[in-house]
Amino acid sequence: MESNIFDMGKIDIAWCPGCGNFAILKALKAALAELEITPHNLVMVSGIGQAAKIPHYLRANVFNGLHGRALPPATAIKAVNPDLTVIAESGDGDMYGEGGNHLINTMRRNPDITNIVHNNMVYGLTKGQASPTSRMGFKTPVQVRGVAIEPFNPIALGIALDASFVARAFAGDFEQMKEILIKAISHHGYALVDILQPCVSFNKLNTYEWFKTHTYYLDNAHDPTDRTAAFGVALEENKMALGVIYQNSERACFETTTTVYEDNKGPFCNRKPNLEKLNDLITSKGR
Amino acid sequence: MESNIFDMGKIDIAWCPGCGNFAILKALKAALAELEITPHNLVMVSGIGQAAKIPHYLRANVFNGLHGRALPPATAIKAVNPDLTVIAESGDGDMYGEGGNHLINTMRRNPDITNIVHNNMVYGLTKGQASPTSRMGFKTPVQVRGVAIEPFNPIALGIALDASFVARAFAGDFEQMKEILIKAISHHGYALVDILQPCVSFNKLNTYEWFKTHTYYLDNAHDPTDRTAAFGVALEENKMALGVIYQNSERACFETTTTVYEDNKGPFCNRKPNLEKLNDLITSKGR
Amino acid sequence: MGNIPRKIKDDVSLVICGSAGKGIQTVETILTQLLKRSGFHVFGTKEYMSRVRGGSNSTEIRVSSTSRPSLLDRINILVPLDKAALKHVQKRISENTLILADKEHFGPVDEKEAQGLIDFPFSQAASDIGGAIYANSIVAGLLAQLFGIDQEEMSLFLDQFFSEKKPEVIENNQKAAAKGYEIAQRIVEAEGIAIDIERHPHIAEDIFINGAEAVGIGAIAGGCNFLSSYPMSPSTGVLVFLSEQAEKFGIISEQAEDEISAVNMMLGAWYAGARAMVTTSGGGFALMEEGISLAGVMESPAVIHLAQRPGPGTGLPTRTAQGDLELALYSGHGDFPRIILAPGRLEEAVYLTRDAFHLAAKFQIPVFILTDQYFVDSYYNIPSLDFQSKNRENDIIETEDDYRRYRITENGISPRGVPGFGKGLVVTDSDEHDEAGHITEDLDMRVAMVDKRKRKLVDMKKAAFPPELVGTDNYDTLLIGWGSTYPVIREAWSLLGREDVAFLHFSQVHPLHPDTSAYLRQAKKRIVIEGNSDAQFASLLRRHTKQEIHQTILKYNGAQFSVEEMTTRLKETIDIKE
Amino acid sequence: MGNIPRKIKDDVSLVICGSAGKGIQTVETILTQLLKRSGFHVFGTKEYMSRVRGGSNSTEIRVSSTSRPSLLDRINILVPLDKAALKHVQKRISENTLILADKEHFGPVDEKEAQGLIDFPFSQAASDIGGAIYANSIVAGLLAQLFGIDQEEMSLFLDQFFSEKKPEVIENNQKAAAKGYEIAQRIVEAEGIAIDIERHPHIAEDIFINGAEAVGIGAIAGGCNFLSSYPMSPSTGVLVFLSEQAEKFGIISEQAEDEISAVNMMLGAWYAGARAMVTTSGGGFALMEEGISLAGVMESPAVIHLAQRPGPGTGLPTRTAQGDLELALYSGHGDFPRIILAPGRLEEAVYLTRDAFHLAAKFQIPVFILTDQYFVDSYYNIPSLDFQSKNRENDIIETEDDYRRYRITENGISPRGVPGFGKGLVVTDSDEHDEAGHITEDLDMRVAMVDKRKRKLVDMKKAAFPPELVGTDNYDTLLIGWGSTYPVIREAWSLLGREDVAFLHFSQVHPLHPDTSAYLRQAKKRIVIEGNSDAQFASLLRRHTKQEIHQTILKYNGAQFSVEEMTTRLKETIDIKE
Ligand SMILES: Cc1ncc(C[n+]2csc(CCOP(=O)(O)OP(=O)(O)O)c2C)c(N)n1
Ligand SMILES: Cc1ncc(C[n+]2csc(CCOP(=O)(O)OP(=O)(O)O)c2C)c(N)n1
Ligand code: SF4
Ligand code: SF4
Ligand SMILES: [Mg+2]
Ligand SMILES: [Mg+2]
Repeated sequence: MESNIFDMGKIDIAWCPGCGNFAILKALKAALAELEITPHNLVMVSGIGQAAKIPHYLRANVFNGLHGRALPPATAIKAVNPDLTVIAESGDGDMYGEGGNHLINTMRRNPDITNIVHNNMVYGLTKGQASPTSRMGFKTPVQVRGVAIEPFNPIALGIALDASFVARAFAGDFEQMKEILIKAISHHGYALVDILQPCVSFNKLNTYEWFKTHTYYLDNAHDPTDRTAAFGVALEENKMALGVIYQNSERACFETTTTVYEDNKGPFCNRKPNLEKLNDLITSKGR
Repeated sequence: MESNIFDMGKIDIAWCPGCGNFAILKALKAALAELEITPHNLVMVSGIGQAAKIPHYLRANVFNGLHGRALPPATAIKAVNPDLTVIAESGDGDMYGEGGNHLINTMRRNPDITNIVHNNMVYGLTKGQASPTSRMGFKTPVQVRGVAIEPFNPIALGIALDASFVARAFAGDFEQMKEILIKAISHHGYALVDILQPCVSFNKLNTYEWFKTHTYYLDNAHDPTDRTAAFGVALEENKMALGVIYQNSERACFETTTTVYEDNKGPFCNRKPNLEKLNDLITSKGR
Repeated sequence: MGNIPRKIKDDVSLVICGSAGKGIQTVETILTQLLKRSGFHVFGTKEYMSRVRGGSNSTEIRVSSTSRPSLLDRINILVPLDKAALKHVQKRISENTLILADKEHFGPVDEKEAQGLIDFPFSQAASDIGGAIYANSIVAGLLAQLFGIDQEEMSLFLDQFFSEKKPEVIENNQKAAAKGYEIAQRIVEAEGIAIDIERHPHIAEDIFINGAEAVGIGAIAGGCNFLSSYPMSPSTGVLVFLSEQAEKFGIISEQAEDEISAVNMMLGAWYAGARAMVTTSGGGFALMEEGISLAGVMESPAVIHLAQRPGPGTGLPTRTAQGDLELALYSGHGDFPRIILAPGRLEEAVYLTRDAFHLAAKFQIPVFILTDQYFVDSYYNIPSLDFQSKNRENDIIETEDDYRRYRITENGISPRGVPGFGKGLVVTDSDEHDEAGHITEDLDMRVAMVDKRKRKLVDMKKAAFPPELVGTDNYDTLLIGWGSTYPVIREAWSLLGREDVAFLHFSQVHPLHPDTSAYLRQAKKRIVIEGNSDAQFASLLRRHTKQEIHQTILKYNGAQFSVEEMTTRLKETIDIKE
Repeated sequence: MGNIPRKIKDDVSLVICGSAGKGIQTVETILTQLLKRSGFHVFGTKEYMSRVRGGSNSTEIRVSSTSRPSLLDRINILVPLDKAALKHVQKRISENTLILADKEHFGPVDEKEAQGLIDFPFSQAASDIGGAIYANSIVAGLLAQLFGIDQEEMSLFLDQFFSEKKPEVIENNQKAAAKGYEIAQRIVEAEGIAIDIERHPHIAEDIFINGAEAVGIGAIAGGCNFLSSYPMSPSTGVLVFLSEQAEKFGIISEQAEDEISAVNMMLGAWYAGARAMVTTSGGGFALMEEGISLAGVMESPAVIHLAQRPGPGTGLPTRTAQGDLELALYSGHGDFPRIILAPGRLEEAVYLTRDAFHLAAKFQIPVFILTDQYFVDSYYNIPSLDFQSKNRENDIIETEDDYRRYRITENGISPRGVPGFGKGLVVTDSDEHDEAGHITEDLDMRVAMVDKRKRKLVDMKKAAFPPELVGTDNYDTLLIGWGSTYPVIREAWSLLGREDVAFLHFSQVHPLHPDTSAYLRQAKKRIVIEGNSDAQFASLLRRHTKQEIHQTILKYNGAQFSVEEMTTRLKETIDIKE
């Protein structure tokens, strides 16, 4: 399949020239095409932020919800129609800041969705405040003396909570990013892909160059099913590992723990209440 | 100091007879007394739930706030008056469920407060639904076929996010619980104490007996400053470790990262705005 | 003691009171089932503390020859299970109250309290049978006897009720009930007690549910197949009910990590084709408001069961109130239409909850069902229900290639598609958007979208449920109520016996039915009755009808109005000269 | 081209338009500073897209001989920085608009658009000097010349403005400005342009701030020493301003993980003795509502800066609206008192924000400051401010042994202690509580506490800020506005020149000042003007005064009313016969 099936035609993209988001968009389209996923079977769910505008730039079904709240609707959409490929995609502020509680609990629930986070270590859309992943010392108009609190480590968190797939990619490397996305989307269960994404407008610290010198690719020696080893990798800070860091394919998906597809395989949108059973129930309430 | 300085006199305690909460209350009073903390210098902050009623049963200053929201006010109280000992204490539903995002971020912020969680693996006050720490298969009126999602591991989370003190205690062991609480309160920085607490009314699975057979104490061989080792300990599920599992005393406390005590050591409640500086600022706005 | 009227006719208020977790529930279930099977009208309501054990809770069971599903202050028969219980209901005890208590178990009672106390030594009897646990069946047996229930009937029912227990336990409970029955016989004879209530055998066939179950049944009838919620009293009953029924009715029922997740899951579920709802209470709902606003801009259907309790803050978690009307009405930032329903009777709760799903789907808006603790926890017998007539319509279209989710239409409603069904793409956005659903900053499009959303109000008003007038058309004074107060006001109104007074009950409080103004206009005096301190519905009526509300009768201590209180306050208020 | 009026007097509207991140800001800052220093009244306002680069944003700078801080539609001078810019402001371009554009840079422009275009080749000039970046100074220099600013003055200011840059950069900017100045001279001469605006040298001493800074300065004056917030347009300006000033003024400024944390931190801070606030917008505020209700039950002071933008949902993040009045008024479950302030002028924003802290501390309630995007982003020169008169009073007591946080008092206010200060313990609770602050289920205590909280309203009403009447007392028609519309309505009103029409501005919208009814009663016709589609303030007035509102003038496309639009709509509306 050609990735241009996802093209929107002539639209005005609101991202800054040179932004890492463009590469992510392109890699995602390529990954989807390679996986033969059609726009009609795809639902892009996002929050609010620069990254969160991505669903408007890719032909698909779209649920562009509230800041920080992409994961709950994504979980519900997948549960209501497991035939859909569901991707929840937003920025680091959205997913790790406002949406922190959903992140934790989506990891626990393990719906079969892909969670892509554009991690630019800054709040882009609101013009440059610190994000949860901003590095110590990073100065902004709000953090005037520099960020003074520990950055949030999404990889370590995912491993701690046994998220079933945890990967990190870099927006500066199209091919590898695409490969990682393919693995993530193919993974059966919740998959987190934290993508290091340079923000050329507001983050002058974590540039393309910086990310390049502060990352390395995991090689085959790394066993992503080894949780403690993965944790060790997650704690590396000076050189952050890229690739699939942790994977646990043993966990059941959220959708499969519900009973709603046991007797009825049909989609929800046509279902009507079983009035007969309801009458039985009511009669039984006469006890 | 005698621990009865914290006694409230004849009050009606709303807990069920036999509940693990009583022992926690007693251990806390004893720990505080041993540390010579006075009721007037102590602020008990809590949310809503059975555990969260604890501030009403212990003489102290009290901020009994909203369900899930104990940590933000606790952080603020400590920042505004660092002379106070601040304890944020609630149930597992409160701290790990509704309050999940604050938990993550309080760990990152590292205020010098103690965070005690009564972990009974169930929602007590609302009559027995699953909590984030409920074990798989645990049946409740809402989880009628048993809990189907991965339990939340607060210890692993704490270590993943570099919480500066992470411990687990058991309400069935007064002495050790008291010792752990003493260490936690004495720790300079955020200290999480997850206390396994039997709920005799709604949790028939995780009983005193169950906890006894599913826990063990860490011995001196365990080095709480070794993060990956601690993580390994955190993942143990059949036998959960008790004691101080992880400690990082290198991190700065949130209060010390503010500038408000640099020139002025006085308490906030008497501070007045510096109108002179304000006039200077305004004049400078004439530019 | 000679004062106590040992003969009670037609309408008995029985109260069982004791500490939490001490078995009131069991006595209540056995007794009310038996009463109903025997053909009595039965109403039950409870008030309880926000704790699991200890304290004092009470249940009122009203047994009557005609349906009277409303709270009484008066207690005809009181069964206090411990000494604190007596104190707890003290204000409601009069010389007409028959108190059946275990004197020995109570220990010394002071003179005044002891008056009217009839000894009923159930503790000793229970331990004779095999333990304190059997006290419940003894009490149930006693009460069965008082109400003249056939012993055979009772025994049959107990077998059924305890059928999942061990044979020994069943036997002991049978023994215990028989013992209570026997003790009661002695008491009845010694004290000359006689209860005389007409029976209607058809009641045995009635449905017997509480408010939470009514909402749950209505939801199922409305096609609900997705529920995401976070536990919170008094809304949890609906969560529990639908979770129990989930497997049978193909419902995904998920306990969310918080209310924010719950409401956003609900919207995701509707988007994908489900019929979804949340159940919550004040503080939990406050957390959902951003999500409600999201429903507003996305034009997503949404159904919210909001069970009210007294605020602000955590307030009184297990008590009742009607304080969240304005909260629901103005919830969420920005302007967008919504519907608020407030059932007054159980049947209404069933049908309105069903209709909430239909309305939400039709108008693509949030629809609220406003109940309260009193309502969800009260139960009574009602005749059969009918669902055939109003089943789910095809509210979802199969999309075409050029599908635009927000096509601008005359009535403001754009045909709703779902992803994966049809040739179109379904794009929904929380930003202001164009017809295709994509983000826009075109200020004219913005106005077009606001206007489109607002235009729905025209048809929404036409579809509004009219208020129900009780009494003749010829009123001077109009009593106005909404939601759970319906039975209480109705009964108090009928006790007044005044032809110049009518009662108008609203089960839809927003948007108001167009006839509302006319109803109000006819009255010389308008009195609004509600369970909050701000007279919220009175404000709403003023605003909507531009007519004066002359008096309000408000209550906000956490309890429902009783019939007696309502009667007194009506009498006080109706004849006030302005 | 002969039509273009090359002589402009007294009141010039200059618009600079271009894509985001392309330096409009720099031109604007240099120019407005220079204008103000030269003794002109200067007003600036901007509209911008929710993006960081690209699109089209515009800034209007109004330069006048008397203070006229309100938006105009009319453009006297337009500087479009790119071709899209022309399109963006197309509707506002008339034959009276002087357009200064770089024709070469634009490339081919269609006939119609080209009309009135005066060539201003700044791109080439900039690259001659050293790069596109110097275009800003060229444009600034050009405009300085047009307004007759002294070249020496300009040069001095540029040195100061660029003082932190490298010498080379300073020099190039000086060159660029001089170049612009020079080009302009040629244009002025060739085209015969003459701008004539009276100068007032004292304006050079004026304060020059925008709405966000005004709120921030007011907060500092009110003793604010704790701020917890989560970024959200258009409220972030206050967060940024107070963060910048934090070190100097001893403020703890914390970016919270979400709005829920922010509001709960604020309450913790007040509890411990700080004066705390949050700054937020619609959706963020919706998340804070449970916390607002917590403040209600805890009787905690709270200050909320709520900068409005169009909803529902994410809506139009960088646009303006007055749509959150009802949201603020009814926010939080349960009944509790609150105050809502809505400044219309910058001074008002300063003083009201200061007073918000005093009022919050005095009445122990939440106090809202309602602004909007237009207000926080607009700036103009104002004379000096005075804070000495109203400084923080001792609102915190040193507690005694028997201290009870919720002592029931006649006026409803209980002296407030803080932990660690005095002999008492300070117990505050989100549940309904007794006087000591401990959880209670005593229903009479509940009523006592609701009534106590409500009693504060008596003194709150007495302390309310009265509305400001513009015009004579002898009006037939009353225009009514609130918040940011003040200058626009006032100017349009004065253009009407009708003695029978007066304008009443509310800077406190709840509770309303007792005189409100009298003001309304005097009018035969009442017209409410506001920036939302639901006429929220009109509703509130109806409800409060029980008087009819005859007409409303509403706007909800995301832009502020302009003076011209307001004038037209007033004319249309005033003489409508009902
Ligand atoms: C409830 C709420 N709070 C705040 C905002 C404002 N807001 C919009 S995007 C954003 C942060 C964006 O940062 P991030 O998620 O990292 O995305 P980026 O722009 O960097 O891609 C914020 C704070 C909002 N829309 N809603
Ligand atoms: C916003 C909100 N949601 C829900 C509730 C209802 N609620 C009160 S306590 C509680 C859970 C209690 O569980 P936990 O925190 O584990 O405490 P426990 O009672 O088990 O000690 C819930 C859901 C609430 N008070 N507020
Ligand atoms: S602000 Fe940063 S993240 Fe956003 S589009 Fe621009 S460069 Fe990219
Ligand atoms: S419900 Fe459980 S946790 Fe709560 S008091 Fe009772 S036993 Fe303890
Ligand atoms: Mg970001
Ligand atoms: Mg618990």
